[in-house]
Amino acid sequence: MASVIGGLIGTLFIIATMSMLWKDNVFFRFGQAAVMGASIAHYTFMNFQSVHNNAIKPILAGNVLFIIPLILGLLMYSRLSSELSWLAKYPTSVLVGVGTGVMIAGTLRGQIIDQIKQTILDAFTGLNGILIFIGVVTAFSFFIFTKEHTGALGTSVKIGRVFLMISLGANFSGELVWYLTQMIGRLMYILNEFIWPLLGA
Amino acid sequence: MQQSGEIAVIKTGTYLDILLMIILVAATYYYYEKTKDPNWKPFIRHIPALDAISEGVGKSVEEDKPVHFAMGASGGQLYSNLVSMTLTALAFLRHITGLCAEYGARLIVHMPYQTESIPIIEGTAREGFAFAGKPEMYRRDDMRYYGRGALTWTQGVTASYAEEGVGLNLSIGIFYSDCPISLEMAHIMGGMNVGGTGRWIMAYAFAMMCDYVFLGEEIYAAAAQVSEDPAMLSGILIEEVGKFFVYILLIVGTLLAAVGLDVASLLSL
Amino acid sequence: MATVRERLAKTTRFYQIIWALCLVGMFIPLVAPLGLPVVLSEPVKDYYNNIVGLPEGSVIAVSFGASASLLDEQEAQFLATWKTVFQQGHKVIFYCTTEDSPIVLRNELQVVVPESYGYTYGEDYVILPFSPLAEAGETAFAQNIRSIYTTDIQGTSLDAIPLMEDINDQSGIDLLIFQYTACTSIEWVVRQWVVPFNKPVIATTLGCCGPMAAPYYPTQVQGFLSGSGAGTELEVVSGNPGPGAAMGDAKNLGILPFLAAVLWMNIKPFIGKEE
Amino acid sequence: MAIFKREIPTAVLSFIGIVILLAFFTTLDIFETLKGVVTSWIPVVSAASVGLGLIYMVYAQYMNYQRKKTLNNQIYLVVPLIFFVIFFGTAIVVPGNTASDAYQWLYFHIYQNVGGTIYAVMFFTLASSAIRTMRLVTKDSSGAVQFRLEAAALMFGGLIYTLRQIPLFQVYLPGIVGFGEWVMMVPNVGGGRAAVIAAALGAIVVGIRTLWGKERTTTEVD
Repeated sequence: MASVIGGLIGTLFIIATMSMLWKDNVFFRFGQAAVMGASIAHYTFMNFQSVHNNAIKPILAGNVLFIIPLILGLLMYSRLSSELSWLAKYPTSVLVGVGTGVMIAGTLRGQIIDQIKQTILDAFTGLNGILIFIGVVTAFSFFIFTKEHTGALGTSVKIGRVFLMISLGANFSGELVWYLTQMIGRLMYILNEFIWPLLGA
Repeated sequence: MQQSGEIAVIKTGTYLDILLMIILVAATYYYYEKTKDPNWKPFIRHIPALDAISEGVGKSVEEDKPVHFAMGASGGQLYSNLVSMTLTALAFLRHITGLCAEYGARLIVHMPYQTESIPIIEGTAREGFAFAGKPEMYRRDDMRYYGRGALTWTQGVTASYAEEGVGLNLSIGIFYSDCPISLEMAHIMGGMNVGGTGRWIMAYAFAMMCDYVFLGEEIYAAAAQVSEDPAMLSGILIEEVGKFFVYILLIVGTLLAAVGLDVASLLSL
Repeated sequence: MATVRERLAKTTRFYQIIWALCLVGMFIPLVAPLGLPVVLSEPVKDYYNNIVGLPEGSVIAVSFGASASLLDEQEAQFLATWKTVFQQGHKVIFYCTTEDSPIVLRNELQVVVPESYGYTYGEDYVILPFSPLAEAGETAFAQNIRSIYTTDIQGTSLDAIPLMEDINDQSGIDLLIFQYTACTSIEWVVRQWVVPFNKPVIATTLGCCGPMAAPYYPTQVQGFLSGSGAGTELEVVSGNPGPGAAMGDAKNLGILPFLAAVLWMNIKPFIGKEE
Repeated sequence: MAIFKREIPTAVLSFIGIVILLAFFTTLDIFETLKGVVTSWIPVVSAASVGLGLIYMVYAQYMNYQRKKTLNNQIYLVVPLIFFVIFFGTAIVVPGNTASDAYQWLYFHIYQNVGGTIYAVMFFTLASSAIRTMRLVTKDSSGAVQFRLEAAALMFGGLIYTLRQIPLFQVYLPGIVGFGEWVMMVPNVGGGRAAVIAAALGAIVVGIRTLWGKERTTTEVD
């Protein structure tokens, strides 16, 4: 019986969420508000636990250095006061500093040089490789900003945009079928957690 | 890590990275020097979606509906490799606050779920209004936060569209699987969508659902244009230097490979 | 003004009819299955072979970044993977990189119970708690596990866990199974595990992320599962049936109304219908 | 005072960023160690800020309610708090915390369920946008038919790979798997790779500007 009730509540939440596609309504609002509260509770708890494990425990164990990130994290809350809000710049600077360093280091190799290398190697593997090569060269020209897209550049951009659009279409279909699976998963939930137990009970 | 017999301070396998880095840093220095001349103004091709932003703000005022600004459910990444996109989105936030102040449109900002980014987003919006001479237009309750995760974010944004209406919906930043709902819902509710993301995998949603789209890297160029900040404008020229390098590497690499050189190991330096 | 609004309402109604038809299409096979055969793909076979190819007792690290909301897409993958791993007797270090991971993992390990394969917690497998690692965290993990995790999920110090005794960094790990849901995250593992340490990596991810993983396969990422379809394939190739089979069926009918609508919109201008 | 508000944070940012770059590019252990220390801080800084979200949410909902006392705003004020208390309370009070059966029940039936449904909703929104966009020809106001090359390319990539993923077509449309993979591995890679390289350059330039101390967003906002 408990599982049927769980299934019923779950089913109601599914319907409330999907009802937005029909029309804005009060059940949708209720479902949304409930999950908003639940998600903040969940993530607040998990992150407190993570602070406890990754900072408080090491500090208590004698690793005093972890007091620094803890203080930095707390400085974020200075944003709530208009006089002290500038203090939040310190933790933000640390985060952005790490992010920028890691980003530049990783992007140079992984997203530029390795991609160029792969394109050159592909070009000698036959017709498909040549097609990839043409695609990269022409599509890349679309991202030139200091010249108007006319003349030879214009032709290259036109071809490049076709490649770009095919790529967009392929990405679209990958997601479409994934979301389809999600919908089927929810239908399976309704059947397995609510309808079958209800009929069986 | 040191190779025997040589003093290798630089890691093997990063030579080309460093070369490209040096080129870009040198270009940065060169163009930053140029920006000291107040008359210096580079040519940058027209990006159609840019005009659409002010058109959209005008439309919002006409219809008496708010302007929505979204930078993605997880658009507040400050320490990942997507940090540049967060900063670019903030440049647009600053721009749109200026436009809203000028036209007198209400601005609703849908903040991403990364709480660590709240201070910088809030600060940008407040500064934007203050800079435009209308600090009173900044309202903290229009800085919306919907809890962690993409799911509550999409719901919250949709509910906000339904509740307050959509004039212009400007969506720029790091988007994952949240934009297919937020963009389509804004469209269905009669809003005008303008936006783009640097994450190519999601760019399709913008191409299909937006009235005007910034395709991929266009967001960086557009951000520079709207900012009118010389440092950002010269950024586009620095990128063009990088693109030149990419083309050179592609052409030279292909030629070398064609005459039988081992390009794979050359490019692994 | 009104005409724009009326037209919008009319097209919205048209969309809603298509949506409803798709929904009905998905529902029918769930009640009355069609039972179509499954076509196997190379990345899935390689994924499987990498797990079974390891010598018994090898250490597998699982970077587990699951999302509870996306479980429909991945549950079949997880269940079939754990079954395969446990059948081989490999030691497993699970570490959780998203807030949802500990709960999802706990649920999945109640379906595939390690103890029923003769596993003992702490000796044969261990679960490390949630920490928002991202790329910087993956780097730190590969360099020094204890700089990120000092205890396991139950609060036991890592030094008190027999399995973790000699494992301090990537050198103690024979294979990494990287589970992620944000498509570009595959680059993290390539940059932080494969490029510096040349560690064998296989990945599990969503269907939409397959295209982003494909360029790294098979040189850098040695095999990957993308989407529920790949989960179904792993069920077949490893001989461990699971929830993937029913999903395949429902996809078939669910997509048809959409395809028909696209076709209709393209025919319409030629048969004289107005926009 | 101004130096603490602007110059020092910028210097901190640049210093950390450059240290991390040097750790990647050089063999000197000092940078590697520093990088290890700073990167292990990041999860703590980020996790400690999580309470800000709760404060912002409650504040925004409260102000909304004050402005307009509608039923919807009432729901937004009360319901999130109720569910916050239910979830947070269960996580704290029940032994086993989030691993307890009670929490799992809540999580599975409510949270995970709605999350899954949101993604399911996207199937429908994507479908309708595709129906709108994937049109090979349009008629303009004069009735003249126009062929749309870019829409055709989008449709080509979209439909072929969709068919490739559906079991029905895999079985009864011979060659679709190979054709679908070809679209994914050839034209998609050509276009996608160019976009990735271009966006990477854009990102690096923003990165250099940030480390240089010229990124307005990080220097001026306070």
